[in-house]
Amino acid sequence: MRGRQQFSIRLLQYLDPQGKLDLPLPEWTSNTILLLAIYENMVLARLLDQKAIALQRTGQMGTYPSILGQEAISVCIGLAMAKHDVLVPYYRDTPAQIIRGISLAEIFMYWGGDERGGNLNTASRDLPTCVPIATQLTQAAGVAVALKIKGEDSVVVTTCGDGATSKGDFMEALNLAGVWDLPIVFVINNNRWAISVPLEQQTRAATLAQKAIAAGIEGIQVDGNDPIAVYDAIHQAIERARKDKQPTLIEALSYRLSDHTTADDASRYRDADELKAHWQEEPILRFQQFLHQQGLWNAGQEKALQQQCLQVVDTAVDEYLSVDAEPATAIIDYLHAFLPYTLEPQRVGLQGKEASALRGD
Amino acid sequence: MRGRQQFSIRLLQYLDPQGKLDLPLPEWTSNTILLLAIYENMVLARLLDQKAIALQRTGQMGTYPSILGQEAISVCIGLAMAKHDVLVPYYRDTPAQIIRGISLAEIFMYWGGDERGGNLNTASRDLPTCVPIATQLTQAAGVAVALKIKGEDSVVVTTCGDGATSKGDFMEALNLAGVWDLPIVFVINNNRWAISVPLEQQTRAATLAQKAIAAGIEGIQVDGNDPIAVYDAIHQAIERARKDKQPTLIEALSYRLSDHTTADDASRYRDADELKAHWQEEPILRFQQFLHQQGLWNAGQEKALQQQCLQVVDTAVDEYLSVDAEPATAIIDYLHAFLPYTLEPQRVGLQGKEASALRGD
Amino acid sequence: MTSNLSANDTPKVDPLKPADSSTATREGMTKCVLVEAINLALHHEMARDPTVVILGEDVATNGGVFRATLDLKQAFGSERVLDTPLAEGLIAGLSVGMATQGLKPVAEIQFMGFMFAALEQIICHAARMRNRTRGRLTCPLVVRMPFGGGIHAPEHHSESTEALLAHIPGLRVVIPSSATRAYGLLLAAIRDPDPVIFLEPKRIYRAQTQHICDDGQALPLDTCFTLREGEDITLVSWGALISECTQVVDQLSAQGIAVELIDVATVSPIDMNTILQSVAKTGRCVIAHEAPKTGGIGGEIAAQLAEYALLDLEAPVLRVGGYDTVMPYAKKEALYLPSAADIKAAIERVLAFG
Amino acid sequence: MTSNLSANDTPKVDPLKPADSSTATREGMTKCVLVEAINLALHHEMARDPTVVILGEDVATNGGVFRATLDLKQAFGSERVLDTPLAEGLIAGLSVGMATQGLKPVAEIQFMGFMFAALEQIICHAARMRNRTRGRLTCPLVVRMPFGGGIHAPEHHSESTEALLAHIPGLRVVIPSSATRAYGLLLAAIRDPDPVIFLEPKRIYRAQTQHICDDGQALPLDTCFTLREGEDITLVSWGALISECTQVVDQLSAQGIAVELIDVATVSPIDMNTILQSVAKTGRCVIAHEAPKTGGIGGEIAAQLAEYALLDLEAPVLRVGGYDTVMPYAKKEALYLPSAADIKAAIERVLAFG
Ligand SMILES: Cc1ncc(C[n+]2csc(CCOP(=O)(O)OP(=O)(O)O)c2C)c(N)n1
Ligand SMILES: Cc1ncc(C[n+]2csc(CCOP(=O)(O)OP(=O)(O)O)c2C)c(N)n1
Ligand SMILES: [Mg+2]
Ligand SMILES: [Mg+2]
Repeated sequence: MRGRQQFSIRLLQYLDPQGKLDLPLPEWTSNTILLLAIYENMVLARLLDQKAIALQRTGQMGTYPSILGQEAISVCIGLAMAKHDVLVPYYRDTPAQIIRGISLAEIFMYWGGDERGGNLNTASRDLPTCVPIATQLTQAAGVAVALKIKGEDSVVVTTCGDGATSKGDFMEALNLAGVWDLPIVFVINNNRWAISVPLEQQTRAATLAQKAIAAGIEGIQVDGNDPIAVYDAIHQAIERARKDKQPTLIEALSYRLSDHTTADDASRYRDADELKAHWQEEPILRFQQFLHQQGLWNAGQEKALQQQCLQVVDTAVDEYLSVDAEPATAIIDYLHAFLPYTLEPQRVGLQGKEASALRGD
Repeated sequence: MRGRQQFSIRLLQYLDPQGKLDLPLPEWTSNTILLLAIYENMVLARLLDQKAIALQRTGQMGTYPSILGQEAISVCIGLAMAKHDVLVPYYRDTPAQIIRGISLAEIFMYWGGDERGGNLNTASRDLPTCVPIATQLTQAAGVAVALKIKGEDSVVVTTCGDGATSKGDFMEALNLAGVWDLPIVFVINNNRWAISVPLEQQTRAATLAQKAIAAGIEGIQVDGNDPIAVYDAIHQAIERARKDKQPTLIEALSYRLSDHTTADDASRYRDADELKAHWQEEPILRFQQFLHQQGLWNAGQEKALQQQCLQVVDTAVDEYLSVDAEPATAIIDYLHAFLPYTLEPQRVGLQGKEASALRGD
Repeated sequence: MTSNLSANDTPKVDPLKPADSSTATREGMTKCVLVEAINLALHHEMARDPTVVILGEDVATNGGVFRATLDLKQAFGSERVLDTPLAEGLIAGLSVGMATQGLKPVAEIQFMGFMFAALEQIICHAARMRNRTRGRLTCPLVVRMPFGGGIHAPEHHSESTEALLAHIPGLRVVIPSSATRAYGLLLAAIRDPDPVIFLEPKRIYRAQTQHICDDGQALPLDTCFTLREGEDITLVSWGALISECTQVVDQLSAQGIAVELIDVATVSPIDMNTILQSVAKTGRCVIAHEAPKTGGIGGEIAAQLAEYALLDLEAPVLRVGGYDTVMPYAKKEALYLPSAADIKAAIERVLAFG
Repeated sequence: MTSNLSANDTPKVDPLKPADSSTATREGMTKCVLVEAINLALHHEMARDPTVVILGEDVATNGGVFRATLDLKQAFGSERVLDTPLAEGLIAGLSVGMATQGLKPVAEIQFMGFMFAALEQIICHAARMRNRTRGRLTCPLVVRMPFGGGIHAPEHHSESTEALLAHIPGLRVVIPSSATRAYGLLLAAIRDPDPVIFLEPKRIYRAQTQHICDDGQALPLDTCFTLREGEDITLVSWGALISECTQVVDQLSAQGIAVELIDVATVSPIDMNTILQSVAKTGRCVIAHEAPKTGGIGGEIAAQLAEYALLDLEAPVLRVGGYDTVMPYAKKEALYLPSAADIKAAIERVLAFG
């Protein structure tokens, strides 16, 4: 009864910050449609992001969390998942949600303070955006349990931020995924900040991926601004989950180039030089350079894409801004399948209040 | 930006199950008084345990959690700590509490359903027994923060069971201890069961010590039935905490030879052979054999010790059984430093109820 | 005058909630105490509905520390009866996730005193999933928890904090007070398409045997049960205290005082119509619960009386509750818990008024 | 008739709680909005008492997402102003541990909607440590949380769940409704030797400027503040709604109706004497709060009126509360929150009664 257990965590990167290859490309990259889809979705995500911020600044949208600089992670999740898989997102997963069929207008509605933005009826059984940090992770484990019990070959992909890894639920979910052999992929969007708290104040662990060791599951770090590495890792983890019913923790290293949300001012706590340095590593330019180098992209395509995306976004904005208000009774109507009779008088009272609903707008 | 992080966890054992030496003895073992103190306290703990169960079986005590077979861990904690250190125990730490000056009668009172058993006024600032699993661990971190802020060179020792490592608080406390460089030692009493749930259903991690890796702190496994290994590891961890303000996680491998508590019947879920096998590894006989081999112990000493311990326990039982009932108003008197005036009528009502207090006895 | 309802104390069924037309056939009567009735209901529903899944600490191999889930693992396998790691937040989060995907998790929190780590999931997610997704995803889960004092258990094992849950929109909170009602209400809770907290008065887990017909008939939720009819005063309670209340009603009945005894049963939402109708008749009301009096559910009921029945009230509404202090340990718990004498004294004070 | 209290709305001080005899000298008046008054009190108390320590998410470098802890790190160093990792249960557990060792932690939970993970520590430990150790260890901590709706924030940022905390024996729950009271009550909360939950109505964080004398004078806890005296009806409220209530009182005053406006301030324990005395005078009462009406603290107050003031009541006690549903998102929050018109309508109904 003596000895020593060994563990290790590796870091995966294919493209360096200039879009140059560090490693030979994995086989799946011969699918150029996929490569272009990654790029196009990142561009769409960024334009959507800019628009959401503009809407917020002009009073047409609520507090909004930008994903500037972290597009690769969520885009690759969206593209690597099968339609019948289940996404359990956090609040910086708009790109994946769009790929999974959720309309941009719904996303605007959610952040615009309209519950119908959480209906996501095109997303059949994906969970909605989750605000209370880390609480989505044990739910995701529950989804995975359900898929397993039902004998499906679907898997769950769930995400969280670096700050979320400090909250107990994170570890509870990871631990369960290990001991119950769940078909689930956990992706940490490590953007190095949790509002004003930098990663160094969140944990002393050298990597967040090593938290997997505590649960006895596989953990890996990837360069989260390198779409090849991100897609590769997620794709493999999804395959492991599907075939071997084994969980994986992926730490995707990225950086929050924006403020935490539109309600935040990062210049209060964050060094301008640090921000500047990280602009050199952001995924969209990097991937554009790579595609150029591979002869898969040119300026004309870029221009067309930008125009197309802008149009998609503008159409969504129109839809968002012109949608009819929900009736006042909606605040009660979805509480239960069967309204308790005790709530009927309140519902009746609301019908009269229809007009004053506008007070808050 | 590539590479691989390496981690390892080692297991420490000096005495094999027959009390034979596996490794050369560490230097501190030349302190024979300490060696004998370890033994004597283990024997006292076991006799106390037997008595508590007997009291419960005869209706003179409430539900009680036995520590049968796990005495080495808590005894070594008690002996390795300095008086001015702070113990934040869980409910199987009676032996450490006794060493730290808490009277046996108080311990009986606590499990007998009398709040005065949590007063522990001899324990100055140790925290009381903690029932909600794992909640003591973040409190222990808070105690360590306080010691650090106050500039003391005291350290905190806190404990939990193997089941407790699945609860989020466990990881939250570990993570904080790492990132804030706290003078704290976490000891897991891994008795392989959490009521009816065996360790294999609690986690897939090969060791519980490796949970330290998730927090970026030092973790080590020890044979928890080998008092030399346990004391050695705790002693060193306390020194690290004191000198370097560095936390350690110690997983002490032991076995719950008893039912979970007097309210439990382990034969419902646990194999008799497994239990039998673990009786071969229990710490008291093992250590007795070691002391014999070292020429430090003989049958006469054993007999005297048994008698002395029995007497201590019996005296405590007498004290426990003869203590006056607390006045009825005590259920309100310790709620606040200053009783809100709204509670005064309730307090007055209680004075009248003095007699009926006996109803529940 | 006091009159008993029918033997198995089934109330008039709420027209809003027609009795479930289960396909199970009548299988004769079973003698059950309350906790066995819960076990019977779980067996029934797991057999009837393959989406029902049990999870919690010690629920599978051990059958639950109170044996509420006895033999379910043997009957339905370890895929549908799951011993979880020790983490209440996890149990609740898993249940939410499972419920959104078409399963019906019935989770056990071993004691109500350990529910706090589960509240974030229950309050922020279970209670909101239907509303948040405008009906796309739902959370048909049940969280069972033994609660209340009186079994001489250690710290944290004896609290009654139902008022915390009852204040949360989107949750139903149900408390049976007999084996029969435990069986029927638990079936209803599992079949309800929304989250239901099912609080089990462990003090009376084995107090009384009833004959139960395991026919899968659910009792209605959102409905008070009038256990005794009477014209002189209304006594409102729930859970284990119904035993003391029944004693008191019997004692007073012998003295010619007719107490109408109402078991609230679903403490959220509360069927106030039944209570208001009763008070309209009796003009007097006492409410009894184990939880600390201040901020307890008794306050909500009394407040609604003050709002909707002021002119009916011939006397102040008295509440008999626990003291506003931490639940004492075993030696003093009887002192803390409202007794039959306390309830009787309150009734007598109210009757003597004016 | 309506009469104002003194300009800085300090009430008659409760004799049970003599004003704190701080050694700080008068330093002139500072113009403050509510959140600045909180910041001022924190600065004052950290300077006065070296055992006060601030902890929470984003409280140090960033000064809190609402700037309540602005510049404290600069003034008192990073050992006494601590940015914690992201875990509310941890923040609460740390605070309990620190408090038992002679520190006075003032923890911030960023929004009340994220308090649930902290409840296990607050309810099972903070509220019980003194009782559990029969006075040996104590828990003099403060947990500050912004709460309530009206700032168009995302989901989970606008709830009012004070009733959950108010039902827990051993906790004090305090809610200021002006800058002056925020300053004085926060000082009192920090100086209190027991745990205090301090809920900050964020909708009025910057609503109104008051002149505050930073003299370290605490206001009494466990005491209602009578903000307007009047004989016709008693209006009871707390937190941000006090603004709407004040508007209504002024409107009605112009119509010759004298409303007595009571700010409960400490919602647990509630100073019912002040409320009962007022209702004894006015015979009528309306209670207004943002939380869902059912199971809210308004129910407890109304219940006590039904118990102790039944004969004084000339009309039913009406409660104006939020709907019994999940707090809606920004677009509908104004619909959810009680408005001045709602409060006025309730008062008019009560006045019209009988
Ligand atoms: C339980 C909980 N606590 C606090 C918050 C407030 N809050 C929102 S985002 C955030 C930081 C999250 O950081 P991280 O997990 O790194 O994600 P990021 O926003 O950086 O993507 C905090 C503290 C919350 N939403 N939920
Ligand atoms: C939060 C919480 N959940 C559940 C329980 C009930 N309970 C008491 S002990 C126990 C098992 C603990 O197992 P472990 O941590 O291994 O400690 P051991 O008792 O084996 O020493 C459980 C589930 C509790 N006390 N607290
Ligand atoms: Mg982050
Ligand atoms: Mg164990």
